[in-house]
Amino acid sequence: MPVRTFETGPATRDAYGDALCELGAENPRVVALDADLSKSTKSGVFGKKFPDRYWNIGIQEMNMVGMACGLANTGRIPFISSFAVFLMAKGFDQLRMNVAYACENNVKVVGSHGGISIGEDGPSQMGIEDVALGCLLPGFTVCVPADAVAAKALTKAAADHPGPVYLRMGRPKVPLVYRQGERFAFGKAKSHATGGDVAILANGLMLAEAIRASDLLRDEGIEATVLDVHTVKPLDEEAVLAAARECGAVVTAEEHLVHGGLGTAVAHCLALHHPVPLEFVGVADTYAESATPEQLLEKYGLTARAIADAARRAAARKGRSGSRGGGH
Amino acid sequence: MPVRTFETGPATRDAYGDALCELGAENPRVVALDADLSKSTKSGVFGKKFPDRYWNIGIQEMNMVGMACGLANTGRIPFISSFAVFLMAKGFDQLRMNVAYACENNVKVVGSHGGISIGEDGPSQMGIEDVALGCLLPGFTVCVPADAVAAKALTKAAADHPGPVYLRMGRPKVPLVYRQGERFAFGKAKSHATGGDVAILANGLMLAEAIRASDLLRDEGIEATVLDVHTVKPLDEEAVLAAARECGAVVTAEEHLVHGGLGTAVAHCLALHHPVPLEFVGVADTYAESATPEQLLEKYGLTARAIADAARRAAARKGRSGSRGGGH
Amino acid sequence: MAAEKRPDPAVRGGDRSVADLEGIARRLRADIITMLEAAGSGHPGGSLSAIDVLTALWFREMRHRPEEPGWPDRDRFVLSKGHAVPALYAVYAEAGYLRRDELPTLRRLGSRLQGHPDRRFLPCLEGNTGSLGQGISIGIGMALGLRMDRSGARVYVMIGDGETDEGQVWEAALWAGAHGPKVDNLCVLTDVNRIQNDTFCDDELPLEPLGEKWRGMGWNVLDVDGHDMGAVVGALEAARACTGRPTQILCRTVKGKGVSFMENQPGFHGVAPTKEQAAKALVEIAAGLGGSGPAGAGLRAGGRS
Amino acid sequence: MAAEKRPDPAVRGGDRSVADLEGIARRLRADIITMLEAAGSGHPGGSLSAIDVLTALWFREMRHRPEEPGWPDRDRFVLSKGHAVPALYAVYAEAGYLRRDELPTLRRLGSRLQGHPDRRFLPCLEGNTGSLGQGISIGIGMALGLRMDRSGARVYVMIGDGETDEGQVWEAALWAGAHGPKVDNLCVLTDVNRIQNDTFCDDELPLEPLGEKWRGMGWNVLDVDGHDMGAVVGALEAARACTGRPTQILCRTVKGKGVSFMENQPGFHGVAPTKEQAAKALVEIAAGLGGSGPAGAGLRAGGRS
Ligand SMILES: Cc1ncc(C[n+]2csc(CCOP(=O)(O)OP(=O)(O)O)c2C)c(N)n1
Ligand SMILES: Cc1ncc(C[n+]2csc(CCOP(=O)(O)OP(=O)(O)O)c2C)c(N)n1
Ligand SMILES: [Mg+2]
Ligand SMILES: [Mg+2]
Repeated sequence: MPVRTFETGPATRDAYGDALCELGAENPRVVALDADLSKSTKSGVFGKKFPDRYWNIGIQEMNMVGMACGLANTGRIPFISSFAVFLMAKGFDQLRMNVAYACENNVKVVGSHGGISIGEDGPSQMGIEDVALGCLLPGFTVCVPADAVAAKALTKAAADHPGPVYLRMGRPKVPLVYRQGERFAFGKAKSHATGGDVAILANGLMLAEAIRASDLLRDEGIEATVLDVHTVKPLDEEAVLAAARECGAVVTAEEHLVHGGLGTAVAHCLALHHPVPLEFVGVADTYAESATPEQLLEKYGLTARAIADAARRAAARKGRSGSRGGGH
Repeated sequence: MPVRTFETGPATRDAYGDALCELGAENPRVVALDADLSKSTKSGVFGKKFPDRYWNIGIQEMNMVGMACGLANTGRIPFISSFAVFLMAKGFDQLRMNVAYACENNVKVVGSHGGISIGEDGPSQMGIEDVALGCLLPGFTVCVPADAVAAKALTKAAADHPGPVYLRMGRPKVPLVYRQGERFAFGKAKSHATGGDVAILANGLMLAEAIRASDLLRDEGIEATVLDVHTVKPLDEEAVLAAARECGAVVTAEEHLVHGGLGTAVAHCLALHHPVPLEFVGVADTYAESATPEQLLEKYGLTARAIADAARRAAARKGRSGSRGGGH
Repeated sequence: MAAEKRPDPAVRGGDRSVADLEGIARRLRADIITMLEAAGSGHPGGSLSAIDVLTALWFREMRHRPEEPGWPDRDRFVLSKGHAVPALYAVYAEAGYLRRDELPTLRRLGSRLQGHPDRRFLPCLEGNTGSLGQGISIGIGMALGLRMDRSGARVYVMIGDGETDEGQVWEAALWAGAHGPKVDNLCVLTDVNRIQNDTFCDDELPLEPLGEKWRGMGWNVLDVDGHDMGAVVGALEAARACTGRPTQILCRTVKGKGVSFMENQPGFHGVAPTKEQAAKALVEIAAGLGGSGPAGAGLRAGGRS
Repeated sequence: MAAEKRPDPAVRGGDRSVADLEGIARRLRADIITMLEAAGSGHPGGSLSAIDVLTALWFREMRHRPEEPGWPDRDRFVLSKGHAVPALYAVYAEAGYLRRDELPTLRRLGSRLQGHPDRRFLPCLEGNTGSLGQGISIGIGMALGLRMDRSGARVYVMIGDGETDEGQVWEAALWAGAHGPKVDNLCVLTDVNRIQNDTFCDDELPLEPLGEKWRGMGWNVLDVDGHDMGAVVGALEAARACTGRPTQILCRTVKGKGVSFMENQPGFHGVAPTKEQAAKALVEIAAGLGGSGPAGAGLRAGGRS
């Protein structure tokens, strides 16, 4: 089987805008706020349809979180959006106090422009720590959809979920991995390939790369399991451990700092329940730079090839009681 | 050997105040700022001695980070302090932009009132995510001293270190683990016990508990290695891996959310280089509450006994290829 | 946009006299002292400075139903300066949301009376606070939500003067001032006691003229002696009558008010009274002593710049 | 506290005529367009609105040494509205910090000309920006540090009007206003072009009267047409002459100024010109067309409230 190609679908942020509009029509208690990025986050399409339930408040991420908390106090289901990094980094203390640790917690937080694939704008606008920040908020569900189908379904699931949710959306158009109508539940990973040699756990735009990596590996006789771990918190421990047991070696792949997100969730789970060789694909401990999305994904090692390399390393370590050759 | 008792020493925040005064006398480029918590963080003692190099700016954590950056631009070495949670949670985006990702990065960030041992004030004042936030800042050195000797030495090391440092201090008086004059280097763990059955890696006030846990375990015939991993980032991978290889089972213990801090740093290191059973002692995914420090440490599982329990679990898993009995 | 409908008259208060309110405030001062002494830690200064204003608010101005804490049309109150929560617990006990004998459990393991407002334990608290600067934003959201419900309920937020240093206060001030007609059901009360955590505001971050700052943001600004019950009642009524803009009431107060040795003492911001101090304080409170005259009078002038 | 000593006269400018400055600004407008067209992305609107002010600042008012970028007594400039960095790169090229032929590398892999100011690549940038709201705080720190060095150097920070929504701007405003004599070497320039990212400020978060807000914070406030070179030069001189308070210069500008089809168009906040648009723009700039008269004139009035 050749390396798969996928049809390019809409950006996950576009799917968010669509889903928000549908939610607006279905549920009058859904309201939305944005902090002067409504054209980019796509919350603006909701604002056009439901101007009485929408506030584009200006560049005030802290105030926006508080306002959402107050609206939730009156029974609303607020969706708030901005770029992932501004929302989570500038709103973190407010999310902690007003949402995670209060009971006013039916707030849905949607960060767009997650990851480095935003390209030319550079690091100040890139959310590379947003998933970790979400995971540091007790009670939050944290989710990174891989394509427009998943993004739409998970946005709608967020409205039904009674509690705080962080959804991370992306800027670029991304491969369509799922068929229309595919169903999703928070905390339930989805399988994309089954093989016994190595398990690749990915989310966001790295899922398509992970699937392509499994094709590359198959050519070399390495059979990989691929899971979409769209929900980082709570982690689907059952699926992760089943894959780890089956394969004996694991790779995580995410468009995020290596620490704090999916890789960390998986590392903790395996450490506790089934320690096996594990390799992390993600942004090393650094900020990126300006360039095209493709150049950045390549330079910072977020490609099918990088995943395949990591998978080979992980699988090779199975023989040596998990230790890396040469290591310390 | 009975369970060790330690002389109670000053709080680490007191040692910070002392060290800051010494630095002030030694180096005219050292300046300090606080955000209306100078009596609690102990930066105030520096302010009394060096009023021309000190600003207690009011309750403005964001502004304080920016001011420090500007002062660094003119060649100063600014130390900024507040409660750990306010400094790191409210200043995170500013630390990211102005310190971590800029070159104006010779700023030393000192959070006091780390952990839940602040007691009665409750969760809004407790830093349980501050170490994780520090670790999400590329280029930062992140350090959690165990006692007053370590706190003083590491504060002085921070001034010499060319780059951003986060130091976490605590509110209560804590056991004196080190003798006056003990020397410390960032990224170099310190050994407190050597045994072959299980390795306990701890920092902050959990170090004394870890040492006491090793005494408890010895009574049962379990020999533990105990390391003070005061520097969470960069991790002393060599020491951690040597302990893991020697013992085959590891426990981390910290006064912090289980995710994002020392446990995570160790989990990543072991996953990559030497996967062995690993258990985490820390604050589960929740906020604490108001009570005495002792009651809280007990209720939230931050005691020698909890560490010993975790050590037994980790050691017991060695036989079963690391998997937990019953698990998924 | 004026209030569309006004909920039922309040179950409590409404026509309570100023003298009645002063009596209540005296009782609540005593509760605060008792509570803090029992707890052994906490923040007396800012609780005592705020209690007269809270009394006027809760026992005369606000519409609420202790027997139905979740009444959708209730007026909302957010204590943004969350460290003063003993004052609010005293109010709750007086109003019937708590039993008074629960007060001495303050800050104890398992108590609903947490060191800072915590809705996980006590759901009638509207909004968790303790990290300063956040309450007005929450209040704006409530004000908007109530308007959507066509409720006439109003929203009150109390902040500290030290808290005013925080940028989020000004984000909220800017937004609400710019969208005045949408949030003229919002009233912020600033406890201007001239002291923050470490020292006098004037020695850290001077705020005056504070009224100009809020007027510049587009707010209706009132300035009252926060220990003159009649004046506070009047200001709250004036705030309710104001349309088109949110109202800021600068309540000039004395930190530690009502206990002579606590008044204007930064040291009593966050230190509980000892047993002896509490006994002395209770005597003074019962006798109505301790008043240093009108708020702000006799305060030290100036401060370094 | 007035400036203790004034560094050497600037290497550039100083006595440059207004007509000279206008000529430079025209050249830099062309550079901005060329750069952005080559990059294919970026922010023309806020670069063009700011360039006249930047020209007056860098080529007449500021003391700096292109041949010694780290000169300790240099005046500092922080572009808090970091997305307008193409304007600053054009200034740098004109001043000699960059070669002009580097400009078209904007936003390319490996270029020093990052999409937002990035000192890792270009150390003469003072402070990394791009997350709005942070520049004034940095400027305060610089102002204090320079004073400690007894340097007479001054600190300039440019912010956007949309950026003014951010709470940190007001934290900094409050602090600097309250400590005026310590930071009267600080001057903030606000590019009041009446448009933010999505739309007109008036339709999102109206700011006027903006001068009152800054005056309320204790600042010296000047209000000028940000495209009237003589007026800007005069305001910068007046700011330098002001002691005891930091200065805020509200520069009334037109977003997209100098290119008819970009002026007052929110759509050109963050979209680069196409090849055709760039060609047309360059013709207009060369001809000095596009001016819509004095700043703000002819703008749509009102906006929803
Ligand atoms: C964000 C934040 N920073 C610091 C603190 C610590 N703190 C608690 S109370 C206080 C002073 C508050 O002063 P003010 O608002 O004037 O309150 P009051 O005088 O009414 O007690 C400070 C700095 C905090 N709670 N939150
Ligand atoms: C904290 C933050 N929130 C959002 C953005 C995204 N953003 C970039 S430019 C901009 C609008 C800025 O408007 P203004 O300050 O008026 O700039 P100008 O009109 O001069 O371009 C926004 C919201 C950002 N860069 N930082
Ligand atoms: Mg006060
Ligand atoms: Mg603008």
